[in-house]
Amino acid sequence: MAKIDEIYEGVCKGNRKLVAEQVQAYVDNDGDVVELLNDTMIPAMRDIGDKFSRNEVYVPEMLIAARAMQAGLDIIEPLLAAKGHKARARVAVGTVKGDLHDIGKNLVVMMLKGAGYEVIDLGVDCPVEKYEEAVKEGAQVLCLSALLTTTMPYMKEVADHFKGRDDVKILIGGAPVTKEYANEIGAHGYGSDANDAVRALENILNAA
Amino acid sequence: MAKIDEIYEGVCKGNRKLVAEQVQAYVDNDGDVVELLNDTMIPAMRDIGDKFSRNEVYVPEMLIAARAMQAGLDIIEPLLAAKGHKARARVAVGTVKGDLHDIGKNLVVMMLKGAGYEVIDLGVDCPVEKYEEAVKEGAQVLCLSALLTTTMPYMKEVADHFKGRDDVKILIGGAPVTKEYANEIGAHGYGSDANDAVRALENILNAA
Amino acid sequence: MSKLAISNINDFIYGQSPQPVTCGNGLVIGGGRVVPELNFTLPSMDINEQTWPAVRAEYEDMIKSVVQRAAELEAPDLLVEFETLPPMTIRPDWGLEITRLLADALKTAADKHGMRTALRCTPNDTREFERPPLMRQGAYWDAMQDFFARADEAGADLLSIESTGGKELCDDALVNADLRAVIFALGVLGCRDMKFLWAHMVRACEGKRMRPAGDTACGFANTAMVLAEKKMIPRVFAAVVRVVSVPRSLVAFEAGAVGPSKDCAYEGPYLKAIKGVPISMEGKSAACAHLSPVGNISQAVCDCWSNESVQNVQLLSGKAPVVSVEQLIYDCRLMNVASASADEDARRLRDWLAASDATLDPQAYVLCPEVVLRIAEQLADAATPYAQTRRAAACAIEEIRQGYEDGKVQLSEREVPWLDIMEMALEDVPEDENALIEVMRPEVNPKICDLREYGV
Amino acid sequence: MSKLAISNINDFIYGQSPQPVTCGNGLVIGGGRVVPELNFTLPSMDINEQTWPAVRAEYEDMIKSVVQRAAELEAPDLLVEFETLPPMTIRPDWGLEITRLLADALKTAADKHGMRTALRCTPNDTREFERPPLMRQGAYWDAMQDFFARADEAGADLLSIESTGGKELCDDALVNADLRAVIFALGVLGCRDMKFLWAHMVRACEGKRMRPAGDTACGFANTAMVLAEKKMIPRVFAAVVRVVSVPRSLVAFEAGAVGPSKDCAYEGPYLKAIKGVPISMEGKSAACAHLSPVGNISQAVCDCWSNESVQNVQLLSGKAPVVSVEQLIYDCRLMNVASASADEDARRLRDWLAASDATLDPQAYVLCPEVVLRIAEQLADAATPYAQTRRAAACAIEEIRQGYEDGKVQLSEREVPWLDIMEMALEDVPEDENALIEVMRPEVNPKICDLREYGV
Ligand SMILES: [Zn+2]
Ligand SMILES: [Zn+2]
Ligand SMILES: [Zn+2]
Repeated sequence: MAKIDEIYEGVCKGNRKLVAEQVQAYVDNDGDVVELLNDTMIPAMRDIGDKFSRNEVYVPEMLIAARAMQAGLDIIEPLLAAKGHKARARVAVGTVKGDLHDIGKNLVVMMLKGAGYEVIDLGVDCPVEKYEEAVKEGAQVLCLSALLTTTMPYMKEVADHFKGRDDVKILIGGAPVTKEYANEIGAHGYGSDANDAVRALENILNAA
Repeated sequence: MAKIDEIYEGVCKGNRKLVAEQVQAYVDNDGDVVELLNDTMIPAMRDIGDKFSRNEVYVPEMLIAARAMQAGLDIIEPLLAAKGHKARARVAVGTVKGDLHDIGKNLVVMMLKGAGYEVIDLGVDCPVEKYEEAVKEGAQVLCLSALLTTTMPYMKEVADHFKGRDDVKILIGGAPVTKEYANEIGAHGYGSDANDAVRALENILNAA
Repeated sequence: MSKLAISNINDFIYGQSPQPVTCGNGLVIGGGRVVPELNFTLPSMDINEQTWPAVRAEYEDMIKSVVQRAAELEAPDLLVEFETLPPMTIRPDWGLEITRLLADALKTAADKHGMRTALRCTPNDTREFERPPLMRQGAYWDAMQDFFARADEAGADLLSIESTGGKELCDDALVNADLRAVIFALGVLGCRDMKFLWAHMVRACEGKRMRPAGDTACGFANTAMVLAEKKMIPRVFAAVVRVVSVPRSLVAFEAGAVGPSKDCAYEGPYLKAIKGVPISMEGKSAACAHLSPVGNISQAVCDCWSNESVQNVQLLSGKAPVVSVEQLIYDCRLMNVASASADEDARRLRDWLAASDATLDPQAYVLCPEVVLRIAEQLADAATPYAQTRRAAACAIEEIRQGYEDGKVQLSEREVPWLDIMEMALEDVPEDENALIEVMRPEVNPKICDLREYGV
Repeated sequence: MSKLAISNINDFIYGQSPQPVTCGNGLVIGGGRVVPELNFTLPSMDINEQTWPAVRAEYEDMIKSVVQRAAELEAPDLLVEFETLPPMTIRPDWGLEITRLLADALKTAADKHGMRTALRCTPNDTREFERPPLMRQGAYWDAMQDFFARADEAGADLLSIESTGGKELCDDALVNADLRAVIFALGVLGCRDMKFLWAHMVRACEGKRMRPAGDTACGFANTAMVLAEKKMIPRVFAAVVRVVSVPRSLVAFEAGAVGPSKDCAYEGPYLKAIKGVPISMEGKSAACAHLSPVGNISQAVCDCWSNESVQNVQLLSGKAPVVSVEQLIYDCRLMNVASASADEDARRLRDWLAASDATLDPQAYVLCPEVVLRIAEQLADAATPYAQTRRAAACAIEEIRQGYEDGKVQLSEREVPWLDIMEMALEDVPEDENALIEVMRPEVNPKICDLREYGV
């Protein structure tokens, strides 16, 4: 018999082995994988994300949790697909052209995956064409990251490119980026850190 | 017999009494007042202005010179008018709306008068209407001054108001104002200090 | 016996004043530790009904980020100054709304981080917004009084102002380097207006939590300093104007102000020596607001250490107010570590700060602790603010001349003759205040200045 | 006998180094006086053919206004750093054109004002602009070499770089707080690339006026510091990374660099102790560029004092580079006044600067002069850069633990367990460098990092 509580705890504590074992047991027991995902695994990641926002855990701990979560996802994903379950949304994440910083971008990718989104990782140094491709692949929201004041203006170019297209929302973040800048360039959301990006994304999708 | 050299020196040294005496002697002797103005008095003021720009004299010394110059002008102005002599140009100077600083503005007025211009002093806290009035009174160039970053944007409003009107040129200056800002708002000139304003005005008029 | 509150150079130290002020959430000023005083202001933006939510949001952002950084750096003390912008003084509801917002945030910070915090509230002296200014009547003055009356309720812990009585004549006096006119503006008009204004401000604090803090001769002596930095007037002239401004700023304390004086009042050391009140000063860490020749020496005997003011603009590291608070906190750490080591060490650091600047500029030289004490002694002895003002000019000229002769302060060649020029000008300033008034009266343009507004 | 260049704490003082560097127009670094080092950069703007005249104009404006302010403040010394922007390294003609412009302006300043000036030129390490980076070949590296070769002719007095070898693995190692991976990135890859790169840079200076100055572990240890400031990783981890970066930065000096090290190399005090080279540091006066927990202690043994970098944006008082130069000059005045008074006084000020920050943060604590000397002694004894790196981690953990137990540095509750976590991680780092390489090799993603580019 699988222990739901142990899966939750296992994700929070980043116990990969435990999560894999218990998820397997749950699946073997014909448990509802959609329920497991939505009611246990995603809340566990949200829990750890909130702890990070409250300065109770560090990023490495969050990363370990994400890897434990992934170990569970690897098991249930084929079953979810078979059941026709869809991710909450498909989003693309990339650092903008001229900027090679990926620390922040990688964290956002990880947190969004942990929150149940399907994430396309566009990498760094992304020109507008790369974001356009992602949209063609079904991305509903584009998450733009920049660490340099010199590359930040490129966010505006991307935002301008997609202006007036209702099917594409823009979410931006990064050290020099501010909420005001997001408003100024007409982005639909702003995330002050990786966990905040999840919240901002939810707001965008709820508003849509 | 009037001594031209003494008039020049008298202006530079700010010797009001000497200038008045010698100018009167010159006039009594049927000297050419246009020549006196253009070849002696204005060059003397330019000399003192340049000395200020080279940090060789202080503003108080420049002000004393201007008052000495004025003592001479008081004598020759009626004669100049009778001869149909016209000032080099008519210009208006004012600190923009919301800004009550007049130190810089007063210096500009003084230097422009000393350089032979007819100056309309609009005072401080000038709305666009006041500049418009000055134009109706024949001002060809409007000199805008601002000391506050908060009032500087009003310069753009004035510049925008007169945009496309070939008969009006805008010259700006003041502590927070930069050459780049002048370019940005489409002003025709920028003066970094009171003496530089004279140079900038000459450039504008020569270009016109 | 000396009439000074501090007459021994050994007792003239930063962070310590004979009359410490306790305010806000347990913050003690002048009680042993130098306190960072942060001031911030809006980036370039309009203030009107439409933009008001954005204005509020800027202040919320500023106080939040500043408090957070101060907490991260474990600053034990934080004084925040809210200098209103004119629309917020003309319409007190606006200024007081921001006051409340900031006071609440500082209270929360005190509760959450154990930080000792306080809010200085500095409405503008909007009376100068018309010519001639109405100093004792009219809509501007009414709104100011309304602001004073309600500031305590809105959460202000200290009430200050940069008052402007006499400034309408002083600007011209400065560019003309006309010492007599400066003395008239500061020693006659300025002192009278201070007496009038501060009586009202002290009364507004009576029976309340809010304390009447202090004023500054910013519009006078700092204007002179800026003009000297731009090489428009001699540095020796600006140095003399600084000392000449002391009696005017003292009037607030005669009227009941308790300190700390305003940060931009570089005349502060004189106020501290004479009245024993704590003072706020600014220098190198206020370079964002104005350059100065007194970046270190201004620190020598400060009780609060301020950045003067900074707009909420983005720098490479973060918003400018956060940058300022970090710099102030580090400056204060150094001073407080030295004084915690020993009073002797505080004096050492004080003397190095003073020696850093004193020889290079007469404006720095007149802030030397020992020069301050010598001149202050003379001022404390004068019978009236006017007599003090006149004496301040004489003492300053004399001290600078002596310092120059002794090689303690350098003067450029073209500065030196101005000592004689000022001395001669001073000979034309009568001992009798009324005599000066009658000399000046016909020279005053009634469109610029209405002497009746000063009771003259 | 100690292998350190400075082994006695009494000789470990700001402004003085055993191997002073004379450069540029008579500027001496480490010869007794701390020198302000100013860095400035463009406001947000594109760099291309069209904007090039505007780019030039910005640099002309910056150098002119900075030199003017330094002259007004009678600064005896001024070091300017020109850190190129990537387009100016990729196209060396551009970067060298600005180098010439700045060098000429500094020469003029020296002639006109008798100021001792020099120009540090810091091209970017553009090799990191692709993944995996090509460290020893390709267009980026070719352009860098071209830049090095022509920088002297263009007027550069000092050649520096913020090199990035190993950074492509270190970023991930940092966010995972993976000490073993950090040691691999810095101690194996970083050290090897430094040896390769600095051989080229030293050769580019041979027989020329230009001196090879130094490097910085900015991309590693400062990234860790920023992550710790954002509370993303533990401060104790960032503190250990700082010390772990020392052997890597030392390699430049083994290869012939003479100093001053780069301003953002907070590992500088270690470099100074071990090799006796002068160092540049930055702290509170670089808050415009980044916040830090080492605002004062970074000053303690500096030879140049820098603002890191500031954009040419307008502040209330003037352009930001002018504000920075003013702050640096005042900071330097204070240090130099104290040391001119007596070596004993320089040590006093040094100790107050250190005591200001040391107890509050482990990253500050590992910069304490006495801690630096203790750890440096251990490092100087190790046989290879790798052995030094491994030992650096062990020493740093041990020193922080001891300091914490002795109450010399405070750690928050959630920091403490990380000392054990790091110690355990270190047990998995083999003594033999090749053993670590073989452990790490399968974990390296060849799309991110090509080990052959490091000769591994
Ligand atoms: Zn002020
Ligand atoms: Zn760096
Ligand atoms: Zn740098």
